[in-house]
Amino acid sequence: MERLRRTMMFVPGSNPSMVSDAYIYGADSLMFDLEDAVAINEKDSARLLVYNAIKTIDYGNTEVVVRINELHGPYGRDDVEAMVRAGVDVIRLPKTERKEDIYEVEAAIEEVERKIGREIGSTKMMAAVESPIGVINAYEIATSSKRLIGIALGAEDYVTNMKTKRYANGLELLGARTQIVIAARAAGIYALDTVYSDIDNEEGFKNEVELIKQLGFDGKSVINPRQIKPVCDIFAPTAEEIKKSANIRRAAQDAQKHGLGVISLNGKMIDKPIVDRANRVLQLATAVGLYKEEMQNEK
Amino acid sequence: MDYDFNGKRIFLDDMLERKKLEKFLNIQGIKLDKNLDYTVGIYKANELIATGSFYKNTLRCLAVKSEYQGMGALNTVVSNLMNEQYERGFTHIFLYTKCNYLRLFNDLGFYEVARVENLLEFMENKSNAVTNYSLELAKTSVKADRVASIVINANPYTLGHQHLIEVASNENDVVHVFVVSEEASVIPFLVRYELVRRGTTQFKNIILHKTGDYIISNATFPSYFIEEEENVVVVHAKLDLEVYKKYIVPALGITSRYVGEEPYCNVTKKYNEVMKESLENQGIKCKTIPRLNINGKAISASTVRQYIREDKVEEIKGLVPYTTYDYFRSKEAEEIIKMIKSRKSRH
Amino acid sequence: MKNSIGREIPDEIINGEKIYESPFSLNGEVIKTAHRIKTVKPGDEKLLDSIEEAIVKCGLKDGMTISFHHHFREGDYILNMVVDIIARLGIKNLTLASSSLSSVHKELVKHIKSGVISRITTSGLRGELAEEISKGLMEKPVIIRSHGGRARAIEAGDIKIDVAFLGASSSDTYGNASGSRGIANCGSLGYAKIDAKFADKVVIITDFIAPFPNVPASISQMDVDYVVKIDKIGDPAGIVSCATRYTKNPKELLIAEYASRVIVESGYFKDGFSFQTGSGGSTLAVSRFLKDEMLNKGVKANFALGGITKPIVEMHEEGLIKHIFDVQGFDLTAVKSINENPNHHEIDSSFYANPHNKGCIANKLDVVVLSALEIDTDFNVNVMTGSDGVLRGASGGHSDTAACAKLTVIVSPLIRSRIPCVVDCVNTVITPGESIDVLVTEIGIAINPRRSDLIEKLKNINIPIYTIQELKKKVESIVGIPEKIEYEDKVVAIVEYRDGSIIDVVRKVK
Amino acid sequence: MKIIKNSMVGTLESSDIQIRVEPKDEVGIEIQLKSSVEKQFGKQIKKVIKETLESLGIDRAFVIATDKGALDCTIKARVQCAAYRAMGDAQKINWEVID
Repeated sequence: MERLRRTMMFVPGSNPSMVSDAYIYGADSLMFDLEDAVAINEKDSARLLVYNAIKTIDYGNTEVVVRINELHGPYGRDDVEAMVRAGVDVIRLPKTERKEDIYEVEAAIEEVERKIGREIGSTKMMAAVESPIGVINAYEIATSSKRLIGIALGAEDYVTNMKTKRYANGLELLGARTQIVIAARAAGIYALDTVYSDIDNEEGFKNEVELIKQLGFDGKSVINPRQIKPVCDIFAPTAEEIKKSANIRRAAQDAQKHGLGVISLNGKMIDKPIVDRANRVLQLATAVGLYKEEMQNEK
Repeated sequence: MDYDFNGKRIFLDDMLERKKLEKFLNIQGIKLDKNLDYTVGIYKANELIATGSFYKNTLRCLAVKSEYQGMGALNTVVSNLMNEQYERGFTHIFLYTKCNYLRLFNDLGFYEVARVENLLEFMENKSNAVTNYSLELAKTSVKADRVASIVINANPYTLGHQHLIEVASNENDVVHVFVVSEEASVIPFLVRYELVRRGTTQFKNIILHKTGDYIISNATFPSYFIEEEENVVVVHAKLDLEVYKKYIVPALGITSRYVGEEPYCNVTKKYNEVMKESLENQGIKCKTIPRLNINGKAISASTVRQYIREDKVEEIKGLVPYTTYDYFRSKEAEEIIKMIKSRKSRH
Repeated sequence: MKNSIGREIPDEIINGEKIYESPFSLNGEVIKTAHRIKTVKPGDEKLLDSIEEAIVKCGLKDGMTISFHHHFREGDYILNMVVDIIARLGIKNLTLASSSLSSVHKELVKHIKSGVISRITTSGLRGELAEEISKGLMEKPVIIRSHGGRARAIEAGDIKIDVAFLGASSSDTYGNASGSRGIANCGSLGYAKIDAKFADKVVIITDFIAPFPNVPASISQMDVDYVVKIDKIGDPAGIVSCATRYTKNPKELLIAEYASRVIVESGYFKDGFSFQTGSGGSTLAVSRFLKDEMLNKGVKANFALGGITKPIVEMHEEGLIKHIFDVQGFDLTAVKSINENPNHHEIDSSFYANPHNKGCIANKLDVVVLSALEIDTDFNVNVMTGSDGVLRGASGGHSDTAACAKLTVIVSPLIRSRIPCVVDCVNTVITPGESIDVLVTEIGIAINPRRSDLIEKLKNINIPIYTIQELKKKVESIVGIPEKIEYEDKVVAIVEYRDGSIIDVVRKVK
Repeated sequence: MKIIKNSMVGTLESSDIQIRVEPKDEVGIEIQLKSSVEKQFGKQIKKVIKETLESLGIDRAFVIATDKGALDCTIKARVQCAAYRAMGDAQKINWEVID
């Protein structure tokens, strides 16, 4: 089954308490930040902290992502070296503008993978687009590497570049968000939305999550554990959807069991995208405890 | 740190911020110090919940809003300040706090040096550092009945200083002379120290020291180096003398301290007043030696600097020992003379 | 000798007393004691000029027992003040039977050293006093009693109070005293009421004299010998403890949310249920989550019990809780409510949790949520000593409510900084594991295997379920295995179970 | 590998450890530890500090550690970083050694 990426929680890489605890809140992915959240004079200590944590702490099924500093600065190469050695799942590039940015980091990753004998290609990547040119190039970026699992919007820099700011209704981001979702869907990778920093504004946060779900995003970046539950709740399917999807799955299993080439339900033919969609709905439902396979079958 | 806390530097030249901080501290019963190099605030959303500052290598004005105490905000403040201290090259760090917070700061790796009862707790970030200093000092100790001590800045060394040392030397078996090593004077410590050394070779019973961190330093007596209100000067003086009585006196077996009469500088005058009371309470004699007069005028280092500033190096001849005079005539003094000319501070 | 849960109790400590067997093994017939009083005639005056005069008039002598309550918590001025005066009067060798003691009472250290106080019984010990006692300050061990256990001991005569010095927020000159209507208000005087009923002499100390009659009164004139007015009974800021702030700590919230889900799924969550939640970060937050669930599912509670906090009052005022039984109010909202809401009832500690009366209210409790410093693989809970073995907690109503409630939920983080909270063997047992049903931590829950019914009910809950051994292994894999705390033989405190039997002892830390 | 100057890494916040490393003339690693969990983990913390320094080839150092319940991996990270800082700016981290 494919991984859920409803929530990616940003965790400052310089804070040991958060780095070691963050997995308990049920985020689908954790993103340890070596970039913006870390002061210049703590770049070295944060890198070592995250390195040792990833090597030691059992993060279970949670996906571990690290946002590195840009490769051409004084810290990026060390970040790549340390994180690949530590065995990180995904390296996230900040401020990606064109496919060459991906190529360079990919080469740096591969060099370390070779050096330490880690399977080439096992370190995944994701790209954060934070500028107008990045948005324009979203598709080229999304298709630049097999390692890419997703593409994300970083809105703070983007709105500054666009000579605007963030508004409650999110209109200023509509173009970028649409472009990114389309690029991700075309490339067959995940689309992740930007953070919402006013953690005490639950209403505003929920509205934004509703919006990005409607646009087709897979998930949202969060900066506080308190934001995780609202996202999961909003992404959770309705009882109606779950029931329908469960029946589609049953029909599909039934067809397989009896060696039927065509799946049908209530007289309608069911093709693969519909089965995929049903599986995804059930996966989302399972994750929030709304669905358990044996439970459904018992009834 | 909590997910909801964040630390931000506060710039005190922003008067609005300064007022806010002053108010915050006053509620906790703390006065905002006049001289601070750096201040940090810990905020929860936009609410200030904790703060701390430092001047040179001393942390001060540390406070946590009462309803947030015991939640680790102070740890964040002290961590932030220590980080900034290391960035600025200070690794031996001191702090001032209220007496009842000893244990709190103990848990943060600070240890008591001395206290001014009910007023001030003085701590440092290394256990036993002051004791080790005192043990080192004790190695220079000479057993005798009459052991005098003198602390001078010697900026530069004059006949007045020499007179003071001479009187002490005549009246005692041993005299420990401490030259202030804090670099807050226009003449660098090494030069001041060297001039004292050259000008005291005639006295056979004196031992020269530098004052270091524990005597008249930025940490123990900051008001000597910066302008402060009188009540603050008194507290600082008391602190300096507490440290002196607790660690210097026993290490060297000191029985008396000599000071020159102070006609000009109010801070020194106040210090001497406090000293008399503080030391004599503990049975240490405190002798004030009248200033040496030349042509009806008391000799002072500032007069000497004034002459130098006015390019009248010849005029200092009658005010300083020949060793000091020779130095200022020599080539090696050129740099320093330039510096004296360019500065018009108290020291 | 070892008691039924395997705790070694030295013979000289047992000394004829009973050792713990099971929660209700000593429930049978008991005899209550009465007290000796001096009657008051018409025209007699009770208002005295000073505490000193009250001490003298009460005839306090060497070897007697004095008592105080802890409703003023960290803001209490009275205990230190009274003991200082007693010391000045040269009275020695007293037993201090306070309902609890906190950090503010560190002044007692000097009075113990000088022999003014030679014995202590209390629910809690914190701060410097606790540390000194742990280091062996006292010759006689302190006796730790639960709130219900203290009420039992007083009624049974195990604690015979000669003089009770009871602070009150307001009182009239004839001794009708209250925790409200004064300057420093604490609300319920639940723990003081029992002292007033059973002490030979009762002195009310207040800083606010109300006009006669000061009613409704927590303590009645018929139980009061003297009234003393002083300048200040306490610091209002310290009285309203900050432990009741609503937490935003995500870990505490997560634990609270899990706990409320456990309660909802347990089968006890239905219309007319009753519950108690404490005042700590997670336990307090449970109330909030429960409230949402009650609103969602249209469930209302019959009563809430215990130390009362703002969320409970709010639920009461919104009609979600019918009655509040309040033995102790933790915040200003609770203090205000007890005066204004007719169904917010002030109760004493015997009504609250005494196992040896004809039925305490805790007996009617469905659900209680409690915290823990440590819990072991037998589910025994420690709320008294830190993981370093030093006294720093309170027995409180922990073992009382845990024994009585149909569902006892312990909320605790798995780790506090590096200290594991799930361990092989707790340093001190306050509540035996057989009273505990579910442990809720931030990574999942563990259900006591004795409760197979709950295991069945909770099997579909969307929270990871572990055995408690698994949780212990998990925590060890994160923090490592802590060194065992080394103790000396000397016993510094005896932990009495609510029925008077000895459940554990606290030894001097090496 | 030689410690040539004073350095500090880490904070006094919960679950962290502040490590200060200073040069020392005589052979040996001297550790001054203050920990909120000293009784339970004091020996272990010192062991991790010592082993981490030794694995970097450092045989003389004075370490002042103020611990607030840090996990071993945090202690290791802080010590590694403090050691590299104390060896001077030019000292680039050798990941082979750390790994």
